Amino acid sequence: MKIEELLKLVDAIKASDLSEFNIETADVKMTLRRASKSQFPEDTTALPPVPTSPAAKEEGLVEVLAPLVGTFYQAPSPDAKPFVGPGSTVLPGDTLCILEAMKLMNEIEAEMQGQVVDIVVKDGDLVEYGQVLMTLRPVRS
Amino acid sequence: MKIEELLKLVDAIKASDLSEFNIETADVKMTLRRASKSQFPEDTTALPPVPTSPAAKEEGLVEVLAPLVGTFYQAPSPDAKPFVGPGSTVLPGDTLCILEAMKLMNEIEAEMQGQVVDIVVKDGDLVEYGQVLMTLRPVRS
Amino acid sequence: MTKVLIANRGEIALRVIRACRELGMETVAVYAQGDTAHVTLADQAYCIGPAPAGLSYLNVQNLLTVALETKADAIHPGYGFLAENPGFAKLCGNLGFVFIGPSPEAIEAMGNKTRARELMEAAGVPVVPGTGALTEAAEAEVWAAKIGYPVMLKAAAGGGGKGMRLVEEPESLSRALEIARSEGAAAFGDSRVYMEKYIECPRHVEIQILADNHGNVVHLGERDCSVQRRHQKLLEEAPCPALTPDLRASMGDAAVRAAKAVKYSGVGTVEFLLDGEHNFYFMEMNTRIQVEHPVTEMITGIDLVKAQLQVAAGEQLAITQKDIEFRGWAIECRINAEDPLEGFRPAPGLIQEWRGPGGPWVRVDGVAQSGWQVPPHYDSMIAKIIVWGQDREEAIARMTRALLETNVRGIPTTIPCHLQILAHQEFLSGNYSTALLGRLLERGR
Amino acid sequence: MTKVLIANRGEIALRVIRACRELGMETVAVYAQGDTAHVTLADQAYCIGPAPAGLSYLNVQNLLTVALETKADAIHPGYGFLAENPGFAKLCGNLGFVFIGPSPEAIEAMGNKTRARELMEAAGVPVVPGTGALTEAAEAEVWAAKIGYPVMLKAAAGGGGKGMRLVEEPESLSRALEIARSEGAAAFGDSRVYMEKYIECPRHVEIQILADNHGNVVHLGERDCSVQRRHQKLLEEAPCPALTPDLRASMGDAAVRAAKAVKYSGVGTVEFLLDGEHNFYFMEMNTRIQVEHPVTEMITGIDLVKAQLQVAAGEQLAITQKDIEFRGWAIECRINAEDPLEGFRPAPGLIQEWRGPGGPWVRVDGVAQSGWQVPPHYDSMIAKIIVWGQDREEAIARMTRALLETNVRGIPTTIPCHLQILAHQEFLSGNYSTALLGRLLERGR
Repeated sequence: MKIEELLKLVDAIKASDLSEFNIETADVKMTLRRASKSQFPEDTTALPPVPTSPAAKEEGLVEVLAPLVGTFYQAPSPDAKPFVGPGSTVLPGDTLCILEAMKLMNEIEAEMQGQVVDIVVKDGDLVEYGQVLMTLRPVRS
Repeated sequence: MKIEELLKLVDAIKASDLSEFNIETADVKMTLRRASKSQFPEDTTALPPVPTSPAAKEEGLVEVLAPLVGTFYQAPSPDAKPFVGPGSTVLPGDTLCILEAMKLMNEIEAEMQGQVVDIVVKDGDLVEYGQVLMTLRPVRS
Repeated sequence: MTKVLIANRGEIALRVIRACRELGMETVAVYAQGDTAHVTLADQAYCIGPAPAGLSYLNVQNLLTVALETKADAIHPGYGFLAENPGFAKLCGNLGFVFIGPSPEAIEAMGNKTRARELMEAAGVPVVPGTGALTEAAEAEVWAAKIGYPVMLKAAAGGGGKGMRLVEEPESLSRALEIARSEGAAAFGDSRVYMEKYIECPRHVEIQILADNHGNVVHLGERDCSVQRRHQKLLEEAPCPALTPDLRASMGDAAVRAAKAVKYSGVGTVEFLLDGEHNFYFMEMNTRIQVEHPVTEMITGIDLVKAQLQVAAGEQLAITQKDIEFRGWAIECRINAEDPLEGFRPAPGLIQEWRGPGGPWVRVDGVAQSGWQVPPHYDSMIAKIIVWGQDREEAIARMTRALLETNVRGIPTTIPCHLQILAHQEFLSGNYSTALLGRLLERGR
Repeated sequence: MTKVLIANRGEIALRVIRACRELGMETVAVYAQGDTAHVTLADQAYCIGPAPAGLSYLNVQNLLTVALETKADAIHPGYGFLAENPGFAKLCGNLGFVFIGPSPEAIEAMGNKTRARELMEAAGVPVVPGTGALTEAAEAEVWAAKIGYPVMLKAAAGGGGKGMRLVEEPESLSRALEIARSEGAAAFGDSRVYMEKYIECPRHVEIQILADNHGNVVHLGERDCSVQRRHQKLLEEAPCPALTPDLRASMGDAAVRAAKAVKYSGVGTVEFLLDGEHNFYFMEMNTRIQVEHPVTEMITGIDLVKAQLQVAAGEQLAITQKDIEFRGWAIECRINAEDPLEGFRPAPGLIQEWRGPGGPWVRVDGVAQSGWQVPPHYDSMIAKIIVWGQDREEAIARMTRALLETNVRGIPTTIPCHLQILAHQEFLSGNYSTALLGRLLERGR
């Protein structure tokens, strides 16, 4: 069974009200069991979705959140090179980016040693409080 | 078994009222199990509770429902003896009770042979359409 | 009058229950199996039959048995169902109940369209030039020639657009007569048909009447109900943008004469057609509370359902015509479970989410709520949204705002269509007729 | 003015968004983490901080960054938070935003209670007999003897009941002065205290002001806010049952003079104490929209928040004093997530079910809905229910009906307390004072 086929199958199960699904073929043996979460109605109240990086699915990654509202800049000036990029290694206190607020440039610093995995927002974006800016893979020092 | 076939199967199970499904062929072994209904929140919208007799828990009992709105009487007149009581045996066409509506006495007749188990409403009660009047234990003739 | 049985369902049942509660009257609700959305606020509720209305809401015996046994002293028929059935009104009276509506005689007089025409003519109320009952094609041809084409054939017992046929030229007349007669027979058990002059692109303007049992009659101004789709009203406003104070006064006077001619009591509506030259013609009188009564309430401040209950209880009107002041502008949108994209096909089903509008001068009359299964057995209206504004512009902006904040998931509704109407240049101009919606829908295709 | 940032939360944020939508203005909402109930109807929404208000709704930098970056051209502060902070109003102006409220100078003048008193006296607005700032007990004793006991000590920078001390006899004066001074210092960073004559069992009657930037000022009549629990208003009505047309006119004139004295613009409220002999005394001016503004809207037909936006945009008032007519009666109940049985302890939590009232002349302003988790960080008001009636009796019956049909599961609310008030003989008589609720709660124990 190909991965596309498996995905289709998962979607179908998801849309159904099946609680469990087992399949065993020559090349695959599969069990799907619905999470017990679905026993309760989900709270769909107005909380907007928290933006998360697709890459954040990797275990143990750390999200760098905006501590204030501001305009995101990757570099100290338009011509300068970015503070960091994917793959950069950073030490605690290294500047990761700038959030400009009311003409003030606020440097956002790394709080740990790590490697930049992904930068989630674009240069010049207005970011809100608590928004994910980038993800780091912590490195043990 | 092809993916299309499996999908069709899931749909079919979904539309059915099966709670579990197992299949084993040369190349596939499959189990489908439906989430039990009680896992989902019940629709509690305004339907008032249907009055049920405590005795109705016995399997195979038949409820006699009010086919019209009226005042329930067990006997043809205050002094007469009741048409039936718990334990009475009735034949199809036997009068079970009277529902008085607009000064008209409507005799409610048994539709089957059986034994009266319980009379759920009280003499003089106003019963609404569809309300349970009494329960019968059917008897094979 | 201390206990009222409400012989209806849905929003109008809720509306009556609310009025009773404010007056300190007890309420008895009745419902068909599974149709209980309106009963929550009633003091008592009884199931009177299975879902089809013919077996429940029209089941007179079950209804009246509940009324008798719960010792109700009055019966409110709402609209539709038994509201304009003179036999039911009479039966209520005979059993000692106050029927909250006019006398059986008034209902009957206005229910028969040809008789109503005659009465109105005698009372000096302008009627559309037309005839009495017609049977022969030849006779019809003579009349049509006299009135002038186009002409309209109408079933004498008709209503709601059934048994109506527009005839544009003499060639079509005899066949149209035949069809109208058989439609009338099929729909109302009455094959009598009459002919009227066809008023092109009229406005549908109706006058609200309030009368007590002591001969006092006032009118509460007009409603414009020209936004119609096949004679089904979709949006109403008060006042009518086309009326001058003088025209309002003369239409109001005519409506009061109409009501007095049948010794009317309670609330009622006299429907007129208004042509481009400000001529108005009596169409019919609805001898009940109307769906669109709230727009009149909003501009007069008078609670029509409370007034209806009070006059039914024998109270004299506390107001005279000069006490009635109109203030601002009101619009009502009927939110129906219908799919405007598929010819307004009724679309009952589960409302997964209902979030109604709120805030200033927004009123919601309805039973719609999250988790409610709209039953397929009755009309498709699930709520009415009514707004008030200081002027027409404010009312339109407010209604637009209210509709945009209304969130319905699970079933399609008429809201997108209402938004289109509210943004339509012709509607905005105020200069529109019953042709508006047809044209708007045509264009949308 | 085409884009407004709303620097507030909850029902008032929603109220402002609705007004903007009706005027065709875009809206930018801001919210604290987890507090998003008011953002749904906004065009844009930004999180400006964690839940505590000091870090979010009072975070001026984050607020203004959002305003700058979203290119808003005006900022509406709502009530509370930054609404009466002259520094914030000034900063908005300096950054080129229209601050939707009066000038920083007007806010400042009215914010300092002793300064406001002086201004009002100079403008011929009656004030409670009293003093300037006091520091020495001896000085206070001389004044108290002159004014006559009982007297009230009040923090000059005070509000909301903090820093207030009633002194009934000379013996208690010096200690009370000490306490009031330290409370004032702790709560407002200002230990100045002044003394006023204590008006026993007054009514709290306030006049609504509307002024444009061109010197035009009108008043929109009064609200009676005497139903208070420890200076927290719980129910308001308009008009005030105790006012005659003459008294209304003179209080209205005084309020207009008060507004003109500080070159007021926008909406504002002049609060008066009214004693049993119809003497009225200036208490303070609230330089913002008030929670209870809807009752004035309901009896005048004027949308105060729209008017506020329009005058802030520089428009001239389209109405003069004689255009303002009062019609009927309005009542507002503040539905708080509080437990009246436990001393009105705030009771935030999950609203399992919210079913608000509906039907004629019932307005709901609020964010309460099923599934909403009332946050513990802010004030406990979850909705306001406002009704209108032709007279006070109808309004009371309607409010009772509306409250009885409101269904809240999951948290306790003030509804049972409101129902008690509405059924209370003293309230029904109309002849009540700020002492009503205290007595009612006392009795309930």
